[in-house]
Amino acid sequence: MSSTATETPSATLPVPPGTRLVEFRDAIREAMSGEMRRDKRVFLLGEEVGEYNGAYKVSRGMLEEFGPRRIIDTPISESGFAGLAIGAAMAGLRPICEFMSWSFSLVAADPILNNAPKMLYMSGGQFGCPIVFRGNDGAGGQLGSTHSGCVEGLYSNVPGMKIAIPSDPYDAKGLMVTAIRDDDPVFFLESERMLGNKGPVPEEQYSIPFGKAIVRREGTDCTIWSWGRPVHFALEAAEALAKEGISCEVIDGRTIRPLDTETLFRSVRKTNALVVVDQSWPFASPGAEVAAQVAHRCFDDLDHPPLRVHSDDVPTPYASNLEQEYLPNARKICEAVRTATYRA
Amino acid sequence: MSSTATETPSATLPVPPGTRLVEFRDAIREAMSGEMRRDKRVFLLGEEVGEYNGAYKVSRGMLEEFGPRRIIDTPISESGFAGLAIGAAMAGLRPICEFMSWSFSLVAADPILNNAPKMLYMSGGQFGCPIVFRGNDGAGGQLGSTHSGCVEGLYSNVPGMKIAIPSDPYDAKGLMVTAIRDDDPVFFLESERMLGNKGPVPEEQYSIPFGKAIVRREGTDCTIWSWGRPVHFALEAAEALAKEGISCEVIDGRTIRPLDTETLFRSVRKTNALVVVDQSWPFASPGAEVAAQVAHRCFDDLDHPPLRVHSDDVPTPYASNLEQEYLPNARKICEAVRTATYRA
Amino acid sequence: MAMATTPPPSSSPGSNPPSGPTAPLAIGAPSRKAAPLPSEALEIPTDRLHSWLRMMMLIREFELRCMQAYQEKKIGGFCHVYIGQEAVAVGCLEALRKDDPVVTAYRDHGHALARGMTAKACMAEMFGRIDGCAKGKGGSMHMFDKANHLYGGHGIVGAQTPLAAGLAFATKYEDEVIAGRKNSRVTLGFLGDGAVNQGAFHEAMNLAGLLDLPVVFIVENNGYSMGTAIHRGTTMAHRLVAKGEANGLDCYEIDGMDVINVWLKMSKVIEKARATSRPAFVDMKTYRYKGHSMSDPRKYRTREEEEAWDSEDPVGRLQKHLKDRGLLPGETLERFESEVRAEVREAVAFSDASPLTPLSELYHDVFVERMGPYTGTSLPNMLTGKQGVQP
Amino acid sequence: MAMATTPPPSSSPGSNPPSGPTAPLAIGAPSRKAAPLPSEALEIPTDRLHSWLRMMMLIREFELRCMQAYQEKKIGGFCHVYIGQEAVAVGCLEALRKDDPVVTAYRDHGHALARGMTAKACMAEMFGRIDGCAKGKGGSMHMFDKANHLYGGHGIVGAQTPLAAGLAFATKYEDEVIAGRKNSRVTLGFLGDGAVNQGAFHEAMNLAGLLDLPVVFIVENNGYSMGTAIHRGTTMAHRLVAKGEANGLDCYEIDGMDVINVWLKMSKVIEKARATSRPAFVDMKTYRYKGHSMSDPRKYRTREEEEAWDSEDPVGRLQKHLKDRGLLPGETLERFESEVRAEVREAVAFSDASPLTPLSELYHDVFVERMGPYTGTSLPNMLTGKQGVQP
Ligand SMILES: Cc1ncc(C[n+]2csc(CCOP(=O)(O)OP(=O)(O)O)c2C)c(N)n1
Ligand SMILES: Cc1ncc(C[n+]2csc(CCOP(=O)(O)OP(=O)(O)O)c2C)c(N)n1
Ligand SMILES: [Mg+2]
Ligand SMILES: [Mg+2]
Repeated sequence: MSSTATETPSATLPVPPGTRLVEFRDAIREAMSGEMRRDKRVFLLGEEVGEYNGAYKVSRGMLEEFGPRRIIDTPISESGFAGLAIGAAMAGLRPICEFMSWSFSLVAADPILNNAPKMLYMSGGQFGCPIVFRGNDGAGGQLGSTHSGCVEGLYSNVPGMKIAIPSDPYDAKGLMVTAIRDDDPVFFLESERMLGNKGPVPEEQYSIPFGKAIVRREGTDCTIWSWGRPVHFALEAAEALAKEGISCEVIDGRTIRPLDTETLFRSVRKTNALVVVDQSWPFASPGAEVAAQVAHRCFDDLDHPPLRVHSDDVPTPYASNLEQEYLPNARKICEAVRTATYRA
Repeated sequence: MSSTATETPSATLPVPPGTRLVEFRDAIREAMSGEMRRDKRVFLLGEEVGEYNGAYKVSRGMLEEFGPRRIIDTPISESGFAGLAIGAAMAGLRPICEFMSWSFSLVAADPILNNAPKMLYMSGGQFGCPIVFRGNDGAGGQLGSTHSGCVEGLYSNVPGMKIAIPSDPYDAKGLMVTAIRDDDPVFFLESERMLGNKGPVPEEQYSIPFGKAIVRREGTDCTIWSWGRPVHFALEAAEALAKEGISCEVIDGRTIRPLDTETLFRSVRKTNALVVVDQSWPFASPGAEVAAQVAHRCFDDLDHPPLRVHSDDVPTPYASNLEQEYLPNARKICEAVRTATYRA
Repeated sequence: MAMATTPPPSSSPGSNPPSGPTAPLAIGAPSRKAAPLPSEALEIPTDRLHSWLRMMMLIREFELRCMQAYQEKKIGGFCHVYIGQEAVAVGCLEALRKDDPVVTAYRDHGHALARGMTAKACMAEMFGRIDGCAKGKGGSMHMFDKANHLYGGHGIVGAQTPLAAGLAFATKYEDEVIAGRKNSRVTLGFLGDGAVNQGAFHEAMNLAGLLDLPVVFIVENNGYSMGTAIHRGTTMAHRLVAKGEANGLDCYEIDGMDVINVWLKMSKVIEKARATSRPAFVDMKTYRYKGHSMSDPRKYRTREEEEAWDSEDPVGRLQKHLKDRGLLPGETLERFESEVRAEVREAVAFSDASPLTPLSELYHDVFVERMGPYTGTSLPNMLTGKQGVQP
Repeated sequence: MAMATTPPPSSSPGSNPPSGPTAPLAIGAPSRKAAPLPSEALEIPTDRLHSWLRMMMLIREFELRCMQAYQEKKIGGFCHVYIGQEAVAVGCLEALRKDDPVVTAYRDHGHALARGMTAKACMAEMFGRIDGCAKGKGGSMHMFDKANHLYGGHGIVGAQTPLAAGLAFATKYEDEVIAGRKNSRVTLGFLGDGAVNQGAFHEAMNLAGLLDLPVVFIVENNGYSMGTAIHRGTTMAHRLVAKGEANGLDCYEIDGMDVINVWLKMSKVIEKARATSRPAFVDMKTYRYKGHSMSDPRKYRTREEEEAWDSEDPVGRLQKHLKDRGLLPGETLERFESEVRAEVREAVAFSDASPLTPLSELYHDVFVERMGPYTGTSLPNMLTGKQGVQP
């Protein structure tokens, strides 16, 4: 069963009574468990995913249901177990490889960037890598400089893989189902900050196509493009800006690669202004890519150049006040939108 | 001794007779050896840098001059020896850490990205990392998918370090001197394809400041911004375009971080058009950053949106014809400039 | 044409059962038989033993207050306390000279305090205040103290081990290559048992072996990495020294619950490394009494196991040792208790009162050359690398 | 309170001299004493021995022509020939079943041919032609052959070792979890001695040990990684099996210059791994007769050393063995010689004639779902992930 963008309940719509509400973490698990029931080739490996039920409890109960042959606790050897998962994928299995945090995937950068996404190409089409790498991405929990990476800023430069980054439980489930069924490597970015968020999620398995953005709020004055957690900051900003008489169209890209430029350009051609909100560092980021592409393809439609809101271009600080200021937030988005719409 | 941009002999200027011509690889070595003579804290480590004289002969003769305590052959343990070098830098030494190829630095991504550039910050200013990581970067020698990475596409997203990428022997020496004297981590990207190039290089040590681009060719119709090896493709294109009556201003950024936006914006405000030539993959690349920043800051000066020429968005192929087509080249640059100047 | 067959011990160590339900695999009770301390123990001056006891009590009290402050949300992020392992940091660092470099993992408060950081600087760091050792920018996992030669506190498992090799390389290089005298310093690199599974550690050991680096890798083997009992994540868990032997290192197993034992043994290990400039590997047996971090219900081990380790409490053991020898009068112990309580209470009060780290700090310490003040804009104002310049 | 001291052997292995000039450190002459082959050797059918000899001769001839083609610039990039190591690939792969997975490093032509890839497909790959095993997109370092269960040819040193563990995981999983029968396949993971220094390999061994994976790691110990003699880059180089023992693997040292010996020993190693589903580590002693790649003058070793190894030539040794037993009449040898010469000559002619890989291939095989034809523009036309769509 597949769902189109328009069927998706938007984060801002009121939830009808009796709707099944599910936590973000549980939505991910429903997708994984559902696929594991359907396809024995699917298995989950990573640190503490089994007996401990997952560092963030995403895989809670899965060991019990699927046993230790399919829910595999690994040692702290990201390079080793990511490589193991890639080998298994080459041989036809469909691993879900959890990084407790994507920040830790840096020790596995070689297998996940220089190996999995190139395998099909350098083998001349012989060996694909149907694998999902997933885990917590991004800052916000005061985890400090080494644990707060937004790897999309680094990794999205690499061809040969796809990057999904859901902003709500519904998308988390639907995109994860798509990720697991996809024949290519998928990087699936979760935000630990959102794992407790609840939202309507159908019980059955459904898939959301990659490369199809969703309009979270319609508007006419400025397009705000985002992915993942900052979509909520964008909606918060749009709400505030509405009171000032600025109408924002908030779009959730859902995947970074592929990038839904069709929806992006269509919206910008309507609003004539763009603010892109990207939680990664600014330099050479997905946000820069969106701004550059819009500048290129919508040049004559723009009343103001595309603006970008990012995390600040510094390592992530620990102190809460610094970290909150470091992150993209509604205040910064409002400032950017006012500038973009000449209401500053 | 320090040299300003205007003193620098341009790649296109005729070389006066009697000029000291030096190979790119030797220019790098002169910088390293000169600094090692001046400062005993400087040492070189990496695979095959000593007895083998370097895989690409950059360090030829250095073992003989400095001995095995300062020219250190390491095992194939990039993560280990990069981390070792970082520890040594924290303790006050000034390591030059060679990656035989930057592609191999992926196995050391954690120390070089998640550790060195953040050390100063997360120690609250106590421990800096005066370290130079250097090696061969980029494709062109038919080395295939895993050995042809342009790491600037990935790494430039990260704050806390600087990236230098020389295009000729003169800059190679001057930028390397600056890199070694810099108190922060510097990523120094060499192109194996250019190591045999000769150019005028003064015998004495001189330094070229980071963040100062150099105009390689003046022009009025379109700015071509590039770094490293593709600067030569840009000059080749400019030469060809001149015959068509299109006058290009070719600028060599010299460093990617810091980015000399002053020179960049000044040129674009004059030419009203920009083509950025970046050897990395397109998505979320330094080229995207330049295009996005120019679109933002020079919006009203632009007659055409910034265009980008990159390596194609696919893994690097082995076959020579595919690889040549994959890379940015003069033909692609000419096409982009013609489009940007409405002569297509 | 020799065929050296080395079959693993019949119950292959650490190999998971190929199928079936996973029974909780506990690391079990402490295997140590209480061996009598050697006579050298009696030669340690009483005030020295007292200072160790006081330091261990300080760490214990500090960590208990950390847990409380974490509940009160004064401390954020991840917070890993050192309770149960105090004898390791204290015994090891007491065996070290002041200018010997030290580097450790994220469970680092004990090392910081034992190395000389004040409880105030350590606590204020976790409170995210300007008076923290890293101005509140590092947090619990990143305790750095240049004056005391503490090179962090590192959050990525295993990442500090190549740094340890590098620190040893640097001190040796400084002495032998720059100053032209014999190497004089030894580096201690602490890591958890879980970090043994990171490839970087094996690379670090190999490098240390090849380059004759005076570094001692101390595996604080508390039997668990998060919820993973060591034999579930590490082969040869019953003889961890095999990992060091595979790199030709000097290898030792040391009971890390007895500070006197740790100090005696580590003094020899360290002085041997200093004299020979050869690396060493220590399997330091210890136990973490609390959860991995603040959110760990410890379901992966039994209450019986935890209780069996209670009697090993390093603080209690030293107290008993001193009492048995008549060296700890009731009033001395009480004084220590009230002193450390006061010291930690003051550290908390100090941290409460210390100003929040100002937002201007957000943009400092990115480069040694400062990047200019925080400009209050979200636009990428750092990208030019110039002093606060906005194009 | 045991203190297990394991001092390294007095001349600490692999540790560089702390100072002074570096004398060329050679790995020395082969240490093997020509031990008589066991009687089992006599039971191997002659046609089997002949087929091994022919395959080794084919590889030798193939590699010589590669070197020539490289000089003629028909082959580009890096090219690493297998001359001297033929007995390893042939002996190991002959001991394997057809559906057992194999993965190796970049010195992979020998493995590809021994595994059943045609000389044509292998040579055309290096010529960058559409008829290459990977359509000319992989090159010398990336020989893949799905039909023959060859999972590459991998360029990053050590990176193939976790893949090997993964392949073993997959076959076992397929058998035991999906099909519900006992594991039936064994994976061979080849690596160079230099790859032993990559952390990833230690992680792979540990994982294989923990998960009981039927994988045999074969270290093709040719004594050098590029110009680095093994003891300059690897601790415990005199007893490399220590690296495997540290992970509880079954460990073996095997003379890799004698194909009969390799086959006999490896048959047992592989069948044990198949039966027990336990990983193994093999220190396979061999020698690389040529330079590391095409541009290596081999200054790091002496002519005497090279000559001492000449007599070990695996091709010559098998020929001598057969001749001694009267099993290799002159005309048979001549036939083999002319056959392999013809086969390789044809491979070259075939590759010369094979069309250059068309530019349209540039955009294929990026994703399983094709991304549409090459559009001839340099603009980022792939970024939308759609079928050749240009917005
Ligand atoms: C590379 C990496 N992977 C995973 C983590 C998450 N993590 C933090 S601590 C830890 C357990 C480490 O256990 P151990 O090394 O035994 O130290 P202990 O907590 O017992 O002191 C894990 C998995 C990390 N910080 N870094
Ligand atoms: C991670 C990494 N670092 C460095 C290299 C460059 N390199 C290619 S082969 C090689 C030597 C490997 O030696 P060994 O493993 O003994 O294999 P052999 O060449 O002897 O077959 C090196 C350093 C690489 N390919 N990958
Ligand atoms: Mg532990
Ligand atoms: Mg070798």
